[in-house]
Amino acid sequence: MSIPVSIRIQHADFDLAQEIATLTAGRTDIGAVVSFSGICRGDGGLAAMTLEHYPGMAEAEIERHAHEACARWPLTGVTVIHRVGRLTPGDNIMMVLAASAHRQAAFQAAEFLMDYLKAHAPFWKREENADGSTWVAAQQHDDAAAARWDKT
Amino acid sequence: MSIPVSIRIQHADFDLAQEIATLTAGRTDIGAVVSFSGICRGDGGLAAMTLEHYPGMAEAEIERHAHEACARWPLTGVTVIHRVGRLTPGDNIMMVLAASAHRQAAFQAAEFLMDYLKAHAPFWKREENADGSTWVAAQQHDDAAAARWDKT
Amino acid sequence: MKLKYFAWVRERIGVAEENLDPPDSVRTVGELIGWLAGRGETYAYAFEKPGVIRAAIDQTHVKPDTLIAGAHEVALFPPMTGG
Amino acid sequence: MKLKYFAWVRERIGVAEENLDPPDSVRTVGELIGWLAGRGETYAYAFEKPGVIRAAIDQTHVKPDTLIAGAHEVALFPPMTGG
Repeated sequence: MSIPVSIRIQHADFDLAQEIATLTAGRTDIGAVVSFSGICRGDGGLAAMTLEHYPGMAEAEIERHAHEACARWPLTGVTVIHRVGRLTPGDNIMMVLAASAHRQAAFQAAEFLMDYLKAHAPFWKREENADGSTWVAAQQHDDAAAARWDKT
Repeated sequence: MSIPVSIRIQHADFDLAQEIATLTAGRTDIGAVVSFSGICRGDGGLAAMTLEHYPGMAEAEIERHAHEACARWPLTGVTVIHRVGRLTPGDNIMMVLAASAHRQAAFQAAEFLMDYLKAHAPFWKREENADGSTWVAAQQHDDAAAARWDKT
Repeated sequence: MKLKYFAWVRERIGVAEENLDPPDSVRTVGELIGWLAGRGETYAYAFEKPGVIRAAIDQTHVKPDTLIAGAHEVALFPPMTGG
Repeated sequence: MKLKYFAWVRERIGVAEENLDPPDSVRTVGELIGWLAGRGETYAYAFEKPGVIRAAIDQTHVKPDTLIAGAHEVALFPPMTGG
């Protein structure tokens, strides 16, 4: 049986509860659902951020990693939604859901997907504040976090 | 500023989306919310499970661990809801929410609280199937998972 | 001293709580379990494997060698299976 | 060959994509970046630190020493900051 994997990149907001309901509807083999929601912070006078992505590649890359997560852990479903466009503090940026019979698999898969998304998915953030706008610099610790999943 | 910690033990179901909304309302310092939902599985012909707890001690123990999580990681809020009573496959059993500026803190705190709840919170599950009902045996791997957070 | 029982310990003994005054020779949680096991068939069944029984004194987890002196409420129960 | 630029690489060059045919002497992604940097002031600015530029060939991440022969679409962009 194939594992439901849903990847969406969209301007619109998402409804986490609806996504969990969709992933679990009619199933009694799911014991654990882990969600991660990334939210736009207002630190340092941030007025807004604009998210750009590489259409086509972004979807394909996330989907490839979602399937890799399904191969690594006994998952029953994965959903990733990443917003693009202009967002203001408090807005949802993205979400990852991982469902499994067991909690460890769901936690590990959600963390794996988040570490991957931060370091390797083709998205770029530009932040606006009172001084103008600047592109967010990549964080070295994000590369390190992603590298811990590399198979040796 | 004290960190919002909400612990509830209840018969009624909960609304994860509402809990996230409560934890994040009016704040722009939260960048990451991790949720864990534990759901009743129907494996092995399970018809229902009944959850018993130690009133008073259960709330106090979970709250103590929630505050320990707040001391260990830079959290902006923690919510734990654990249901008791009779549940059937597909029903929510419990949820943990951890909110932080950063994803690693939110993931770590949610896993810490789950490992603690599995091994040390005073709850007991009895499962019903066609052959009658049996108390769930504790899992040694849950003790091991909880022990990884012990400070040495 | 109030004693509380949970899960199959409660089911085997047949009551959820009771007030008992163990003799002075019963000083630790482990000795309390041994003394209770001698109180009759239902107690013997509940505590047939004393090593698996977990305990709390006044709602805090304790080990078998913890002294019970001064305890208001001692709870005895199987390993926990919440979450 | 279609070239695509994202984020500040796109902003500095001033276009999101263009079709260019580098000479045969340009064989790798790294050499392509070097060749582009010589095409004018905006390109020189975009590629002033070639070591930070990331690349994809036909929507798959590649390293600077990857050969570009046969590529339909080469994308050049800063380190990613999604999630």
